[in-house]
Amino acid sequence: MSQPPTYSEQDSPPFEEDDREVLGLVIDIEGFEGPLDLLLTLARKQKLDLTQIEILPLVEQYLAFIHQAKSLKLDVAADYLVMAAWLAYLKSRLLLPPDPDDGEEELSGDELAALLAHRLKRLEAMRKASKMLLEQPQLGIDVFGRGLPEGLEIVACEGSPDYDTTLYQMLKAYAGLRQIQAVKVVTVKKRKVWSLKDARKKLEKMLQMNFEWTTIDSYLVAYLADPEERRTALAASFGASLEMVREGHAEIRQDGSYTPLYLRAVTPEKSLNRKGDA
Amino acid sequence: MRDESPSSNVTHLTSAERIENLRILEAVLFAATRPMQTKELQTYINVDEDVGRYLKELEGIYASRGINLVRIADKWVFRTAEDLSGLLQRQAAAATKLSQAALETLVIIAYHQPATRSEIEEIRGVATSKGTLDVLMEVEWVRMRGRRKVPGRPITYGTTEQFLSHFSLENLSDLPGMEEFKEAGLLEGTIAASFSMPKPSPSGEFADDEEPL
Amino acid sequence: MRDESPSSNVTHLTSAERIENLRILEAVLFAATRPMQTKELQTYINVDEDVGRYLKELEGIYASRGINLVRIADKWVFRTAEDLSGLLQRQAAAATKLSQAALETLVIIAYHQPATRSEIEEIRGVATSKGTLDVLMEVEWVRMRGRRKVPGRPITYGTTEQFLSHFSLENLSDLPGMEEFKEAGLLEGTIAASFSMPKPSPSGEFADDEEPL
Repeated sequence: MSQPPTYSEQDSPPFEEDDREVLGLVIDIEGFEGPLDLLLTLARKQKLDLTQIEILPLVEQYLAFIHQAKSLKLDVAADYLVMAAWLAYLKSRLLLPPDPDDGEEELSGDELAALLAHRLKRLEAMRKASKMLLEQPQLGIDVFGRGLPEGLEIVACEGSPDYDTTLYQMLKAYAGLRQIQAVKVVTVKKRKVWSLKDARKKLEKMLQMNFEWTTIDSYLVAYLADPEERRTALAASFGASLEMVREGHAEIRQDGSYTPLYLRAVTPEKSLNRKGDA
Repeated sequence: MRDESPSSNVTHLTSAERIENLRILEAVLFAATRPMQTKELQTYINVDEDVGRYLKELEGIYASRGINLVRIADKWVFRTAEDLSGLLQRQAAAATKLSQAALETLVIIAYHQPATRSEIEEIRGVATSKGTLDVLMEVEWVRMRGRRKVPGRPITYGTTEQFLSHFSLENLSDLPGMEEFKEAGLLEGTIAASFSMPKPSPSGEFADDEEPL
Repeated sequence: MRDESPSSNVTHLTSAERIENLRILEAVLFAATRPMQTKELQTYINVDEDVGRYLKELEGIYASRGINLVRIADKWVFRTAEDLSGLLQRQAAAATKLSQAALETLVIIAYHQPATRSEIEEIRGVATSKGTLDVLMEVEWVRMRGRRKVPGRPITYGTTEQFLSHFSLENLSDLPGMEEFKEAGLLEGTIAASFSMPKPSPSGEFADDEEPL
């Protein structure tokens, strides 16, 4: 059980009717209608008879799947990660002995697993229902009404006509009218943003040969006047300065919380010494 | 039960295939959206079979029924039996669709009531013809509520009880709100912060700036 | 000539009047542009006669034919026989192409109605994307039914008569697999044993915890 399941195309049982590639090289989160759908597909792979699903192996498979997707640096949508976190929690509940201190309201691991199994079966049932519904004879495809109905001759009587307008038609008309006012195209003004690289370039230039402790603010004084630029300049420079310190090109000092940060260049000899020390 | 019922026009056909051919032609003629040529109908059954004979047989089967299979210039079509045409006439209220203009006017009145004609026009962006409001008042979905307390004292319109019951609404406040429009996909895109949907004022009372007719 | 031709399905009726009633109903149903209510059909024949019995009889007469009389939500309509489907299929009669998400949403609404949006999402495990419900309402298969009597009074969705008509269902209990799913407890909620989702209730009535919009 501790061994994460491995997958290959050879040993995967054939899908009932689902030709989506689950694992193997193609990992396509896009192909799934959400995490529950992915779980269901994995469960189907495990067993066609969903009444017999084993939750723990299924949890392992899901976690392995997400892990693999992440290691391939694919963007995994947040809801898949939320499900992964929940499954990890479920797994711990299933593996650890029940805590006697747990309140009565707290569901046991087995109960949680049963709920998950129920949700999967229910989704599966609706999938099955979708297929069965499409097999029903459909009007205009399988069965037809009278092609040329003569219509019943209606002699309009006194009084108002009978309008068969629906609520939806009315709401749709309203939305159509007001949509124009409702929707605004928002253009976000491009903000001035210093990248770490920009900041480092500027900082390096200014720091050159400056071996005295000087506050970061004074290095950046030319840029801090503009309130729009101030924040990004400070943030990026701070990041860049840490990087330079790490590489041994600069030293940084702060005397206490919220006090100014001081920065100075490291002399070449010092730098060499430091390297020797290390 | 179905098989027991003797259907003499069909039973003299010996083979199941012949019955099937009659069924097919019956269905094709029924579903056709125009009168069908004999040769077109032939394509629905086996080439070796004479479609003409089957059509003659169907003609016979339906001759005494409420609908007849008739032939017009070598085209076949089902028609209501002529002698019944008088009986099919009914006095009934014609079911029709509201015009788009009436639909828009109605829903603006519903949400923005009390609404004056110029307010309706402002939202629709076009002038409201007199007929539009008349139609809505004739079906008794819209009524004159009162007058707005502004120069000219324009008439304010609102919806009626009949309006609520036609759309199975208990109260005006049950009309879907902005969130529900979005939820149902009726409003799409980024909704401007300034956008709002009004809360309809109940039709029993007068709004602050409204007075009786 | 018409009276001479033997038509056994009708001839076992003793009175000419009964035959006439069948002919009238047949003609009305053929000519109608939409499914007809039993009570509407009653208006075409003598008030003393039970239109239901005649309709049952017509249903029997046509059961083995190429066209059948079918009942959908207590309305009657002639349709081509289901088994002829393959022979009649028109060139891809523009089957309303629904996305997988829309189809699933439709099915969940059909089997669980009245269903709120959050209930649909709970079952599918994903948020309903914009346009899904809108598409279903646009084709008139889904409608806003009412509101659930819980905090926030969410809108409940249900299917329409057009939905039944399109899928040749007489009523909701004819949905395929309905009994099986119900017995397996798959149409209930998961939150806790005490929390159960409402059973599908006929779209005309309101569930206990539902009220008009």
